[in-house]
Formats: sequence, structure tokens, C-alpha cells
Amino acid sequence: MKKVLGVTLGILTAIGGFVDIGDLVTNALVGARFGLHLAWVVIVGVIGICLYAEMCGRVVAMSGRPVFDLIRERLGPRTGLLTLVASFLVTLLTLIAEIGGVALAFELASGVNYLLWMPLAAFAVWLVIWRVKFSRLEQVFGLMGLLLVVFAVALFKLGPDWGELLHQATRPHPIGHEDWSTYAYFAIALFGAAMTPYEVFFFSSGGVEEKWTRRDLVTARSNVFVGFPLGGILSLAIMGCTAVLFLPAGIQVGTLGQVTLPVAVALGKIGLAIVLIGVFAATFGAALETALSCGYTIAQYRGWQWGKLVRPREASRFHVVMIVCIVLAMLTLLTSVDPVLVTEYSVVFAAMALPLTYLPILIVANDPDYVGKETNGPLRNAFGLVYLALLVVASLAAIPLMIITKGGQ
Amino acid sequence: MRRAVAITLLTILILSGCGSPDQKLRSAAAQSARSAASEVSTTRLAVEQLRAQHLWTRSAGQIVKDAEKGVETAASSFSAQQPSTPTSTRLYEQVTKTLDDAQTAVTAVRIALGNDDLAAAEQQLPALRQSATDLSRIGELAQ
Amino acid sequence: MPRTPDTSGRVLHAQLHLLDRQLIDQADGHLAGKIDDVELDLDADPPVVAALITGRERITARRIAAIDTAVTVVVEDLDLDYYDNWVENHVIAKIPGAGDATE
Amino acid sequence: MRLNDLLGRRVLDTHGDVIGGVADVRLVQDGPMLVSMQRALRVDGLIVVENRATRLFGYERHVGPELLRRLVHWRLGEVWYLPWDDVEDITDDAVTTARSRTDLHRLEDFARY
Repeated sequence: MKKVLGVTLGILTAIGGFVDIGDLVTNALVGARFGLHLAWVVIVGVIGICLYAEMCGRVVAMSGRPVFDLIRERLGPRTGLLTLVASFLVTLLTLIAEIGGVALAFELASGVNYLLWMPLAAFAVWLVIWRVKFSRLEQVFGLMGLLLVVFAVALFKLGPDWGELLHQATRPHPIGHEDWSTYAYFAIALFGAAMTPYEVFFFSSGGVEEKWTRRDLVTARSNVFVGFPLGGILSLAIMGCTAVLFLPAGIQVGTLGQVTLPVAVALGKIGLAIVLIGVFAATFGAALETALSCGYTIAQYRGWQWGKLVRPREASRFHVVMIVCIVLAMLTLLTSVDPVLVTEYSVVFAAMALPLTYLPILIVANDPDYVGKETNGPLRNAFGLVYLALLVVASLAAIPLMIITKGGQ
Repeated sequence: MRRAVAITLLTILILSGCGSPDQKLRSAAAQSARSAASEVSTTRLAVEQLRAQHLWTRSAGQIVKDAEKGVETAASSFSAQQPSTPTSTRLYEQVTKTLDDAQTAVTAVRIALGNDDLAAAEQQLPALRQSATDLSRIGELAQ
Repeated sequence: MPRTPDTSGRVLHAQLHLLDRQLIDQADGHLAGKIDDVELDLDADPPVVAALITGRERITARRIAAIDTAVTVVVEDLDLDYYDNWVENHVIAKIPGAGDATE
Repeated sequence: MRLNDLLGRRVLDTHGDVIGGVADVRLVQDGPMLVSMQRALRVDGLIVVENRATRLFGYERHVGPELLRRLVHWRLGEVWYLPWDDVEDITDDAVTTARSRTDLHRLEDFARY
């Protein structure tokens, strides 16, 4: 019984933890501009993250080694350093966006400028990392993030023409004033938002923090194979809401207020309250995850003591990295750069850093030294290779498309 | 001789790839109009939802504040254009006026919401709808 | 068919199994850096691995306790935590709650 | 000698021709007894690859997605195993062997572990 509870809790946490500012903004933006004509990318992205997160979970459960250990071991110090710099910068950019997101949620609820909320949000992120136990932090914000289910409720309440939505979803091509270059650009953005590298850093390091062993494989797999797809459905619901409400009205999404507006339209003030709490939980939880991931990647590359399972003073360099990152995020936001814009770019840069992150995972998930008999079967490897090819294509196409479309305009 | 010069000029113009100045302006107008239309419709939606008591005044105020900034950006990016033919000058003036109207309406709503004056905000609804229609029409001028 | 190499002992590859692996302190299980290089004594008979290098420290081969997905070593008097201790004493220890377990 | 200096070093055969570069060092744990009651890691030989890339990703052991392994091997060219007894000399820029290129053993021909 206790076990079932644990598994359920893990799944719920995974659903809530899946959606972050990147998913919120990108899905809403794409829904408003392309309807559901890009929905397939979310599905492709979710399958990809399931595939690779499962490999990470297996490697952690069988060997106790988190992802960045593998990256340095298999790619060596030089290529490893390149991967570190790329994925660290993307994660830092995401942290900036998440802290900005928390502040924007407060701005919407209070009408007080987000720049005033931001230092408070940053401090709260640090305090929680400093003082709160890992499992608690994961559960509280994961469960609160579940409130974003309100997007799915709102979609039903808006009473869309389901046939029309299905029609859009099954026709993968640009519409209206969009052309193939913006279509491809936002496909990469959605892909990057779903497969963003910090998810595997956090997932695998979290496995070490919670001392996973072979027995926890079931938990790890159920989190991945049930939790993530349900999180993906949440993403699609967000896209559906803006597709129904904004696409016909010619409204483009550029602010967090617009992201939450469909819920208010469908469910009124209560809906708005729920969605704002959900957005706060999702972005705050993701801010914790990205701040921790900044520390995890550097500490694991250098071999420093890391993790929240020891007292802060025993992992001093790990904590210093996180403090520096949070301060950097705060300073960046103080230049009054638009957090939503930072989000839009962060997901595209994420797509660029993906191949080097995922290659070592695929290699090690086949290595009996790490996973014993639990190596990848031929089917997993075939999928793994297809996704690796997709990641390489997305990574190479990201910058040229960013230039051609002027950042998706 | 003259003909050769004309042909050369035309070739350069075509090769340079930016099309005629008229076309360039039309495309800039369409783009600015589309993003302004988006902000105007957002404002309209916010006011309607406020009237239906689906939004808090604070949140609606924030949404409209952001929309106002968006319209300003669209208007100022278009006003930086350089019309060089009589046709473009006419278009330029017309689009600038439509963008100005949009800006006025959105600003009026922002001020009304700032004063907690829902009635004044609702009065702008017809203007917002009209403005969105006009902008959408300009938005169809080019890709 | 060529002669099969002598495989009476466990076979490892220096680059694959040692280089860039995580070091673990046997005493408390703490992470203690990466193996940045391996020192080979090729003049000995037979030639052997003489030491593991991490940062500026040299860990002689007799301190190696186990080689797995990470390498466990007997640290004792080696100062592998020099920088971590410096940061701890100058920064982290000054923040309230640094020595407490999380709740 | 440091491993990082040895990896990537040119390997010359008995005629002085370059046959490749050092990619890894095979160790066998059957050396002299150490204080910690463990045997020392004895250097058993060198893994030499034709195209001098230093990263094998562990693929000499026949693991990994088949396609990826083939791709890596295709880049590496031939992979040979040079037992320590056949290593004649190690200088600052090259490893020399008494064998000639034609009678080198391919790593694949040795028993896997």
C-alpha cells in the first residue's frame, strides 16, 4: 500500500513538474499562431524525453552515477567541458526565465510591478534550496503544479469544435501569414521545451539524492512513462486553449497575462486564482530544479561533493555555484529584460545543446559495466538513434532558422 | 542609352530582392498592424471579461498595461519607415492614423482601469472593435 | 589464432575505466574529485599503474580500495578537500544554517 | 609516465612507418601485491587505432547500439592490440614496435572479457 502511494505520488509530481515557464509560454504562443498544426511536435518531444529519462533513471538505479558523470567519462574533459558550458548556460537562461515567471505571476495577482517581486522570488528560491529537504521540495511544488490541470478543464469549458481541433492536429503545415521557416523554428522551440537538458540532469541527480537502487526501477519507470505523458497532455491543453480563443481573434501571445487569460474566460475569477497558483508552483518548482541543475552540472563535471543529502557546509562549492547563479539571474532580470522573451530564446538554445547531452546517456545505457543486464534492447536503441538524429538536425537548424525568421517574427 | 540605364536600374532593384519601396512599406504596415491588432483584441477581451466579472481589476489592468506597451512598439516601429512615392505616402499616413487610433483607445482603457472606472473602459469597446477590424484589414496587405 | 592475452586477473582499460572517473573517499563516502590523469610506471617490472592524479594531488596505487563505476580511495592524510574547505570556511559557514541538516 | 601524454601518441612499426596512435592502455589486475591486499594494475599492452582518434567510447568491447558502434569504428579505421612485450621503445613523440604492420593482431581477434 505504501508502495502504491509512493508510486502515485511520484507520478503526480512528475506531471506537475513537467510543465515550466518554457512549456507555458511556448505552447500558448504556438497555439495562438499555428492552432494545433504543431501539436505533433509535443508528442514527439514527450516520447523523446520519456525514452532518455528512462535510460537515465536506469543508469542511476543500477550504478548510482548521474548524467554529468557519464558525460565527462565518455566524452572526456574537453568535449565534456564544451557540453558543460553549453548546457550550463542554457540552464542558467532557464533559471532567469523561471524566476522572472514567478515574479510575473505575482505581478498579475497583485498589479505590483514584477521587478519588485523578483528579488523576493530569488531569495525564496535560495532559502528553499538551503533549508528544505529534497523529497519535500519536489513533492510540494510538483503537487501544486498539478493545479495547471485547470487548462484542460478550461479547454472543455470553452466548448471547442473538437472535429476542427483534430483537423488541425492532423495537418502539419503552416497557416495564415506563417511560412515554413517560422513553422520549423517553432517546431524546434517546442521540441527544446519538451526535452530541455535540465530535466535529465535534475531527474538523474534526484535519483542519487533519493538513493535509488535496483528496487526503485519501477518507481522511476512509472514516473517517466505515466507522469511525463500526462504532463505532455497538459502542454497540449494549454496549446488548445489559445488555439480556440486567440487564433480566430488574431491575438498573439507575448505576456504571461495572455497565457492565463483563456482560463479566466472559461472559468472566471476562481479559474484565474487557480491558474495563477499553478503557474507560481510550476515556475517556482522549475526555478528550484534549474538552480540545483546549475550546481549539479558543474559539481559533477569537477567531481565535487554535491547534493542536498549532505549538510550545506559539506558541499560548499556546490552551494556557492547555486548562490552565484541565483544572483546572476537576479542581476540579469534587473536590466528589465522581458522574462517571456528570455523564455522564448532559452527553449531554442536548449535544442542546440541537446545532442551532446543525450549521446553519452545512450552509450552508457548499453554498457553492462553500468547497468548490468538491464541494457537497452534493440527497440530502445532504434528509437534512441532516431531521436539522436532528430536532435542533431534540430541543433544544427536552430541558429540559421533563428536568423532567417528574426527570432520567430 | 536611357533604356539601358532603366533596365539596369530595374535589374538592380529586382536583384536587391527587397522589391519596390511600395511593397516594402506595405509589408512593414501589415506586420505592425497585425501585432497592434493582437494587442487591441487582447484589451477588448480583457474589458469584456472584466464586465462579465471573470477577471480582477488588478489583473485586467496589468494585461492592458502590457497591451499598451505592445501597441506603442508596433506604432513606433512603423513610424520609422520612409515612404518615398506618392502611393506609399498615402499608405503611410493612413496606417499611422489607424495605429494612432488604436493607441488612443487602448490608453483610454488603461487610464479608466487605473481609476477603477469600468464604465469608461466599457465605452471604449466599440472603438476597440472598430480599430481591430481596421488593423486586420491592413494586416492582409502583405504576407 | 593469436595468443589470448593473459586474463588471470581482472581486465581494465586505463582510459575507459580510470580516466575522468569519480573519486570517492572510503572513510565517509564523500565525493573527492575526478581522476584527471593516471601515472604509469613503465620502467618497473612488470610495468604498473603507479598513481592516480586529481588536481594537484597524487594518489598512490596502494590507496585504491575499489574500482567500480566510481573509484574508492583511502584518503587519510591527503588534502583532497583543500578548495572545498576554503570555500566552506570563508563563505558557506558564515551563512546561518550551514551546518544543519535540511528539513 | 602520464596516461594523457601516452594517449594519442604515434605508433611506428619496425620499418619506421606510422601505423596509428595509442587509444587506450589495457591493464590486468595481477601485478605485485600491494599493501592494501590488492594486486597492482599491470600494463598488459596498448590499443592502437589507425586514425589516431583517442576516443573509443568503450566500443572495442562490442557494446552499444550497433549503428553507433559501426560509425565510431568506421572513423577509427583498424584497431590493433599491441602486447607490452612487442613494445620496443617509447620516446617523446612515438611508440615503436618490433613488429611490422602486416603481423599486428586486430583487437577483435582477442577474447572479449
